[in-house]
Amino acid sequence: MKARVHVSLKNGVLDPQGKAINHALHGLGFADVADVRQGKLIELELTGALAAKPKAEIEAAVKDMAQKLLANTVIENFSVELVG
Amino acid sequence: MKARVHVSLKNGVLDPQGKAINHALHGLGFADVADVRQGKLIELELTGALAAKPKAEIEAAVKDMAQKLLANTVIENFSVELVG
Amino acid sequence: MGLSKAEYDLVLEIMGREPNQVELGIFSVMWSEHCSYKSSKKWLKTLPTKAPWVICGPGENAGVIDIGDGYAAIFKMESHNHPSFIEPYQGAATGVGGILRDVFTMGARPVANLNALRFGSPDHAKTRHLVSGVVHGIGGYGNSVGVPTVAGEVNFHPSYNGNILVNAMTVGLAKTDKIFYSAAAGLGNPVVYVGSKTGRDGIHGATMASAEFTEDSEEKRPTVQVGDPFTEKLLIEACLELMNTDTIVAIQDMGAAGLTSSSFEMASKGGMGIVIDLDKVPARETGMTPFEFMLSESQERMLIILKPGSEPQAEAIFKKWELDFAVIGHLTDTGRMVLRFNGEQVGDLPIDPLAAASPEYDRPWVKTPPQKPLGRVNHPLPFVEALGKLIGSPDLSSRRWIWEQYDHLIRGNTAQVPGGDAAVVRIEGNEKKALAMTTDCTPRYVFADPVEGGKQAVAETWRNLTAVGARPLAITDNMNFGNPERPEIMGQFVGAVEGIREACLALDYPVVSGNVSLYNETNGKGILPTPAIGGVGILDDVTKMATLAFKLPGEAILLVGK
Amino acid sequence: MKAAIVTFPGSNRERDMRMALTKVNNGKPPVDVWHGDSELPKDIDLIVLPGGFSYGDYLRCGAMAANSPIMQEVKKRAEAGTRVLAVCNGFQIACEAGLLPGALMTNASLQFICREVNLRVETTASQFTQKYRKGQTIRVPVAHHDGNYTLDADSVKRLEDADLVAFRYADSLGNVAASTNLNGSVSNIAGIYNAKKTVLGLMPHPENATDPVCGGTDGLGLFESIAESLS
Ligand SMILES: Nc1ncnc2c1ncn2[C@@H]1O[C@H](COP(=O)(O)OP(=O)(O)O)[C@@H](O)[C@H]1O
Repeated sequence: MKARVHVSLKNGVLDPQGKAINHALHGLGFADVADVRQGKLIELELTGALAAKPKAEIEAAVKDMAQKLLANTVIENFSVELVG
Repeated sequence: MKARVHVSLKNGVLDPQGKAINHALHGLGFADVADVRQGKLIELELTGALAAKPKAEIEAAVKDMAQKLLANTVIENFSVELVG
Repeated sequence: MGLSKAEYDLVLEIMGREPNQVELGIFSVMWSEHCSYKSSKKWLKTLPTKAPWVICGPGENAGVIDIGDGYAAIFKMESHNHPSFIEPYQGAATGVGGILRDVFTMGARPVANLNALRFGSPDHAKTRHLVSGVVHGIGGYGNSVGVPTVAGEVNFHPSYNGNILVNAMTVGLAKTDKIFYSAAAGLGNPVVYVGSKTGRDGIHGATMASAEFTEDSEEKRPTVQVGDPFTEKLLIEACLELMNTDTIVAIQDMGAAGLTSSSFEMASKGGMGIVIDLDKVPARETGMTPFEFMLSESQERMLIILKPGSEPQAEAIFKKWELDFAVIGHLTDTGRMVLRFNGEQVGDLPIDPLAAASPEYDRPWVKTPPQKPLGRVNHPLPFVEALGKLIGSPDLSSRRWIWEQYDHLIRGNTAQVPGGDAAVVRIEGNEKKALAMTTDCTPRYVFADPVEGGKQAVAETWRNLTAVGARPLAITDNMNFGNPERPEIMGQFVGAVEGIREACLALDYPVVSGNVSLYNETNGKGILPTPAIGGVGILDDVTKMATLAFKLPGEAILLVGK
Repeated sequence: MKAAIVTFPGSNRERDMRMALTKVNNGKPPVDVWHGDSELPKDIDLIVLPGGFSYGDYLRCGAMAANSPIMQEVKKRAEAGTRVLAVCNGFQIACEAGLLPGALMTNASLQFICREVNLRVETTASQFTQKYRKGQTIRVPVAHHDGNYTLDADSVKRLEDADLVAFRYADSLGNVAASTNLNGSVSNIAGIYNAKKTVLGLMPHPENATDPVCGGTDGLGLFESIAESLS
């Protein structure tokens, strides 16, 4: 069982990385890029008792991980997706 | 028009960040996490002439961006997805 | 909005009408404790600030001292306590960014960073996360901008569990004939905005820094500012390049309360008025309002008054460094701040009552009662065991794991790395000489006896500087205290200022800059009173520098002092 | 020797490098080249990519700088045999630009590390290191967050067989072990050459070890080697 956690900066929070990437893409001639935001995609491989649980419970556990560690909820949002 | 580029480390390349996250999750009591990989998700907002092109061409342009800048193909894979 | 009833009545009297929302927002940040020093001003005025080598004392962005041969050292310490508790990485990082701007805005090349950190008890649930975030943030910003972080101090105490202290200090070098000040001058001169674009970051940060913490402060989260050290590095280079041309009348960074405090302070110091067209302010987000433009605390921005006609030359420099540049207004002789947006006037305020003549309080205070003597202490442990325990304790253990995360060598002038009594940084361009610097304070002493504790903090910096062979010259301070509306806290503040004053007078060691952070409390419990002191001294011959390592077997060990 | 230092937005050790190069070049400073330039002066015989945080290390260290206009010219010159010294962020840029094989990932500790380390000089058959002794250890500082050199095992073997490993992280006696691996680099590698040994990339900062008062002088050998071979 795999889970993916997508962590992205909240709207309105400055994204220096995205800004710099945007700038560099323009320098490379990709003029039609209007905005860039960089986020993280964290892929978790789950096993054991947790992997055997119903989807809703797995999702809740992964959300808990995101809240506690994977995302900095002061400035970041996250979303969880279960795969396979 | 939005495009998402997912950049992840190639199989076999050690991921120090993923390893550290895995370790930290165990420390928090999430014992059933077997492996963690951390990748990037870069979201591009496209406009102008590019956004008006057929999907296949947009995709090709975004792949070009990934090849030239967004991913280091020595150690990373990438995939492109168009949204909306 | 953080104004008391009496203050609001004063607003009505000054305005002669009801203020609109933008105007009220401006009053509220300008009269916040953080910007106005309303509780502390009376006492800060008693500190000694003069000496023949002081070029500029408190009141400017940073203090300036003459270090001989045409060079000046420019330095200051500043707190970023509340933001660092809410988001330790970004809070500490933007703290470093802010103090760097205070120093390079005066024309100095920043050559060293220092810090003074206080955390809660090591076994408190939040401490580990906070320590790690703050250390990463200080390194993340300082390493990237290329300024070595050369010294600091770290203490742990339960009183900081809900209110950590992150004080950052920068030391810069300038030529004495190339120092820049912030007083606006020249009717009609252009007011120029440079650096990053303005977003909705940190709106009301300055008022937050002046409010007590409660459990629901975490709700204030979206106001967190994110630092961009890359842009700061470009801003340093661009500003220093501009300073080499003859185009600047006045310059100031946009710190707490952003565009508001920088424009009001510059106008007030120069006795000028300003008209600002807020539409011209570079915006990061769409639909921003005048209120948001005036109160945003977006980082990495500066305000400059240019000589007329020099705009193209200045703009070329900022374009080269890929930074925003915009003429957003001009100086007037009305003594008023006029704000325009979309062709309409959205604010019109007198300058002085908000800046130089802001309210000042003589808050009631009580003297801290003397502590009972500790009495005789029996040694509970054998000496060797006790020594081991002391050396291993959180307050005394090695800080190597912290300072190895800071680039303390960059610029190639660090003659004494962290781990000694004070850091020693050679003066570029005059390489026989070096600056020595240190930060010190022992909060539990100040708690037990504010006067003696204040003296001790100053004296400790003096000792650390002399221990490396330097002649101490001047200090900066960062007064971190609890809620000044409580007489016993105000008493700690008054006592500490008195102690600092006495020590500075006795040592001929003036205060040239500083910062006050009050309301460091959580749910009514104050921190240990913490007047952190940053000392700077000079070595005339860096090869004569002393280090603390024992050098050779057989050499005598002497103990001096009493 | 006619050296040029390239400054990228966010470079910050270019002046440390300038001090070191000036010292071994009879007081003659290197020329400064801007990232946006598309040409280098004609008679340059050493190009230096200095340390720093070009583009803030955003996205990947060195990735954006590797795409700047000047790098096209640097690649051309390097192909033609001009010497290139790429230090720290410069090493990252050189790898990203394909001047050197491999990639530099985040340190295994995930932390920035600033400290003096011992480097074993792996080969003196190079115009960057001929003034050292083979196997000599030198003390030079490091200051980086992403110095974890990564390369597949076959390519590492090829580097080793061709004598292209320049420096390894070692102890003070020159022993190379897991315990002396500073940042997780494959095979303790701290620096490498290109196939013709005209390009040297390394993470440590020899330029910060060229002064008896600040950092010692163990890095001087590298700059003296370069100056001697180019004079
Ligand atoms: N946060 C920090 N950042 C950088 N250096 C630090 C920090 N904390 C402590 N240090 C350094 O560690 C050494 C020991 O610190 P400290 O115990 O406070 O010194 P002392 O009490 O002798 O003044 C000093 O050289 C100091 O500069």
